[in-house]
Amino acid sequence: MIVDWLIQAGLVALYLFLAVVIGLLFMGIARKVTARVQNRVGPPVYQNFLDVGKLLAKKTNIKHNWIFDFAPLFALAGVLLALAYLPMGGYKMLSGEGDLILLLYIMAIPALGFALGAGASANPNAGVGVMRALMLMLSYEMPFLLVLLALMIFYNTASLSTLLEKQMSFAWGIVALPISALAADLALQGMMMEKPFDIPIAPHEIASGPLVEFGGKYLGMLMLYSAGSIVLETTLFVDLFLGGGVVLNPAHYGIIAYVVNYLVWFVFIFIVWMIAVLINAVFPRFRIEQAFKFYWKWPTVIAILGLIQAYIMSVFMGVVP
Amino acid sequence: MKEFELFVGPQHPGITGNFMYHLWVDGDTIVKAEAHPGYLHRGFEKLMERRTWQMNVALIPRICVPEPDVNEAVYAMGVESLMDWDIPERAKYIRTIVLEMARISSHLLTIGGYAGAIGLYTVGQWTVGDRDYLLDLFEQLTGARVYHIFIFPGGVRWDLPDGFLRKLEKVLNYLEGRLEFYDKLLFANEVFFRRAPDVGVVPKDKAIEWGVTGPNLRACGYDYDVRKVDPYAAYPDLDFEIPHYPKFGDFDVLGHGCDCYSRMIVRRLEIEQSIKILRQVIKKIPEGPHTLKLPNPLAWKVPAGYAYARVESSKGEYGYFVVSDGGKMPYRVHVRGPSYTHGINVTETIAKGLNIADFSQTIFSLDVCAPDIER
Amino acid sequence: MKAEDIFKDLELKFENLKVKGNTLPRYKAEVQPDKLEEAIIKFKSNGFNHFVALSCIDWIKDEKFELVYHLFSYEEKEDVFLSIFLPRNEPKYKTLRHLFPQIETYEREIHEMFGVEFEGNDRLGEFILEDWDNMPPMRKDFDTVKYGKEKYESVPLINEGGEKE
Amino acid sequence: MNENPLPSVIPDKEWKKIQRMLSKRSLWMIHFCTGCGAMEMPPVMTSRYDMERFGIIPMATPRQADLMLVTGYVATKTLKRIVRVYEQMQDPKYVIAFGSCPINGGIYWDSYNIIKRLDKYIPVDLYIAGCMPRPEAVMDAFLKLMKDIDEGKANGWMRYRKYYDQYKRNQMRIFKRWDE
Repeated sequence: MIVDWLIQAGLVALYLFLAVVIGLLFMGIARKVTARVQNRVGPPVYQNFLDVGKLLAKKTNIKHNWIFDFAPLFALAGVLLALAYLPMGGYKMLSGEGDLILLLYIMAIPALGFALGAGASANPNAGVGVMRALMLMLSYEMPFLLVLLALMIFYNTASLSTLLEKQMSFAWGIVALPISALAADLALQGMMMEKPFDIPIAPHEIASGPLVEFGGKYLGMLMLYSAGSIVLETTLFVDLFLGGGVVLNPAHYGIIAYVVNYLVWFVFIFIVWMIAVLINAVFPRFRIEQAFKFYWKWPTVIAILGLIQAYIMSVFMGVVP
Repeated sequence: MKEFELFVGPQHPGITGNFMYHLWVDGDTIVKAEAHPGYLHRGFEKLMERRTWQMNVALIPRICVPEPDVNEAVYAMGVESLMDWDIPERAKYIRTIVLEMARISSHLLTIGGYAGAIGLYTVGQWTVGDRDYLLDLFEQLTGARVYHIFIFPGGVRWDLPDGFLRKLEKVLNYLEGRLEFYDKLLFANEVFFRRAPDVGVVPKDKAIEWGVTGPNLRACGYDYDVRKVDPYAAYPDLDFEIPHYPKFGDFDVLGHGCDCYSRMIVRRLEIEQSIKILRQVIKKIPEGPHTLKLPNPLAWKVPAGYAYARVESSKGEYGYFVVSDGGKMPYRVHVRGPSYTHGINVTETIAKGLNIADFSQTIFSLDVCAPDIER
Repeated sequence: MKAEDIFKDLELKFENLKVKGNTLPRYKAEVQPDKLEEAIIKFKSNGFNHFVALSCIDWIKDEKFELVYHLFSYEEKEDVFLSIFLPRNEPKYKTLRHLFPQIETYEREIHEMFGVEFEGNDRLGEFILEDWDNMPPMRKDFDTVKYGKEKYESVPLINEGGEKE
Repeated sequence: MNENPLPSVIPDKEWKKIQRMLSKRSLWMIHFCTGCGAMEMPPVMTSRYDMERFGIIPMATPRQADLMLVTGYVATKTLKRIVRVYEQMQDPKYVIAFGSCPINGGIYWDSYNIIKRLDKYIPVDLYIAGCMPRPEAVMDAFLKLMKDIDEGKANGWMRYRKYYDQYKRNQMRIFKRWDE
């Protein structure tokens, strides 16, 4: 019993650790790819590991208040918790009925922690940045909620693990509900704060916004947080629309299935990330109210169309996965 | 809601150089802006009074760092006016080459900086990388990348090196090809269309009165250009157009002029015109001496009097008011930089009511060059 | 309206400045300080609506400051320089910033660099310099080398206890 | 006289070496254009010379930066901001003075508004001579600084702590007021 529990705990720790490592690697790859787009050589792909190491080794000579000290930990812990709810390559750490809805709330925790710390620093740039970040969250959640609704209606479940199973047995979300997938990808760009939606951290406007007062160890922790959230957000898309990368059923193939699924999942999140990075490289950024208008217009319309499609397919055409 | 204060600069990515704006912000809207120059003040006008007429040639390029050559040209023209010198034709053409190359390189830098201000770093990387080809040409011509000290009262320092014009032609062809890439990425970008038009508007009827010059004035719909209005160097012999709102050729006319969009499109079109000018110069450049026979440099005395010379820099009208009392050193030189009005008065006025997200792109599109404000 | 005609109307004597390089004519005239505002308004209403610059010259031998107001007309394509002389021991003039807004900035600079007082301009004060503790630096009797030596070169090096410099 | 001057090379524990190895490979530069040398920074940052190859990227705020480039002459008004930015940076931090002007005033040797020697006011780890230094010289300086960090020679931030009162005294001879 205890051994099982320990193995379980070890696996969870391993998966979370790997997620953060993959996130840092992805950040490095993004820098390299962006550099190639910009006619440059770019840093080595492991650059971000060095950066995090350096930041964590730096001395800290800032002192604001305990909320400020606490915020990076809060953000990092929040993102790890959210990651634990997401199946990575079909491996479920925490799960339960209705965790799709729960996840939405958990995903807000790190952002809130981040906002709390930035607000505690009392820097006006950070304040503006936090305001923008919350506004942006409000914008992309509208289409995203509609997409989730479409999925829940079509697959008739609010549990992520059931969703994965049904996607494996029936069809992946991107095949069944392509319109919703498009809307979700648009929302994902804002969720990851890539251009044209990197409004909260715009360096030319508000000197990197909420990050403005964070330095040294704080920034190192926040970098780990953003590495985790890259994996979190890409995995969310992969889990919802690409079957979580599950190609082999673990019930039949056992450990091999986990390894293969993990690799497939890795390839999928890499593709989703690369799409975001390439869009990021060739777009300027919106103003916040333009982003808001954009999200409540096009992605919302697309998401509603996707919802109608899901409704027609499941209710009138009787397609039941 | 209570107002808060925001400091843009001197340490801030959204500022062109070492300069500061103090903003009072209500929500997202700027209610008051105040410019604080002086971080780059070196006392040029004082230092020039302590140096001989010739020594100053080495000092003045440092007044405007992104485009130093206009300083040399305008100073040389001021001294020539007082000395009553007619410079040789070939020198005029060589000056034109230098000035137009400087204009292209400065515009490339501005376009890159502007693209960075709205978040498109790729264009900045490309333009600044391509600008280096021009700097290489400058290096071949003058021996330096940034401060060339090449245009001299009486002509230019030396003649064109062998093969320079051929190389220039090559670089021009390359740049012309690259312009398409900038067009695709920035000037045809949907987000740019949404962000730039009708932002940072200088009222058209006030523009001249406020002292707006150069591309910023042309973006308001006037076709005034010192190269046409008060021609100098070889410009009277050359055929070129003055791009201005709303004559944007292949580009869409969005907004109502005088805004960030028009200013950037005007700059983009001016690069094309500069390439055209340089091609004509390559064909037309006459043979002959590159400089007058200069008097003994130790005993240069400039007759007493006042003179004003102006050229069109990439930022606007650049002028020197030169006063001599007949001595070996200038009695007084007053530099009229275009950014002096753009950076302080115009920005302070048009910033009111601007969104803070648009402040940076406004000052980048006005092409405020901090060192020529405070000198 | 051509500048020559305006000068005639205002009964001002003018001289032509020498021009090489550029081509447009430049006229310079000396105006009585109390007549200047009227003259600028006259020029402004006749097309000279581009205020180019305001320069100050310190004629230390004559004990005078010369202020040169420089106007340009895009229609007539002529430059006009109107200059006034102020006594050097008590340089005082009224502000003209209501005519052209950028005059305000020039006045602030001239106030700081030459010590000329402009009545009515409430933004005079610290502008380009900071913590300045001497006479206005652009005056001819200000010795920049001496000031630099006294202020900057007298600052001692950091004594790190090791080898002496 | 100080009894025990700082040794030029600090003997260290193993983890310090790791820290130095990391910090030399990831120098984040503060985005602060202090003088005309800032003109050669865009070429260094962009596609031709590309300093990101060495992990050097410009950062928007002093809190996040390790490296300050004082690019060119320093006017008295800028010096105050440089000191403030420098004090906001987190240890360990490094300063490169760029061009002739921070060494001895350069072409502005007789100006009334230029402080002539920068290292009287803040510690400088490395000077690049020239007006202006070419981008190659800047890249070379970066590599030299990395070597110095690796060998523990770039300890300007320690000197600033140790001789803080002297630095402060010199700074206050230039500034009339600090709290503004």
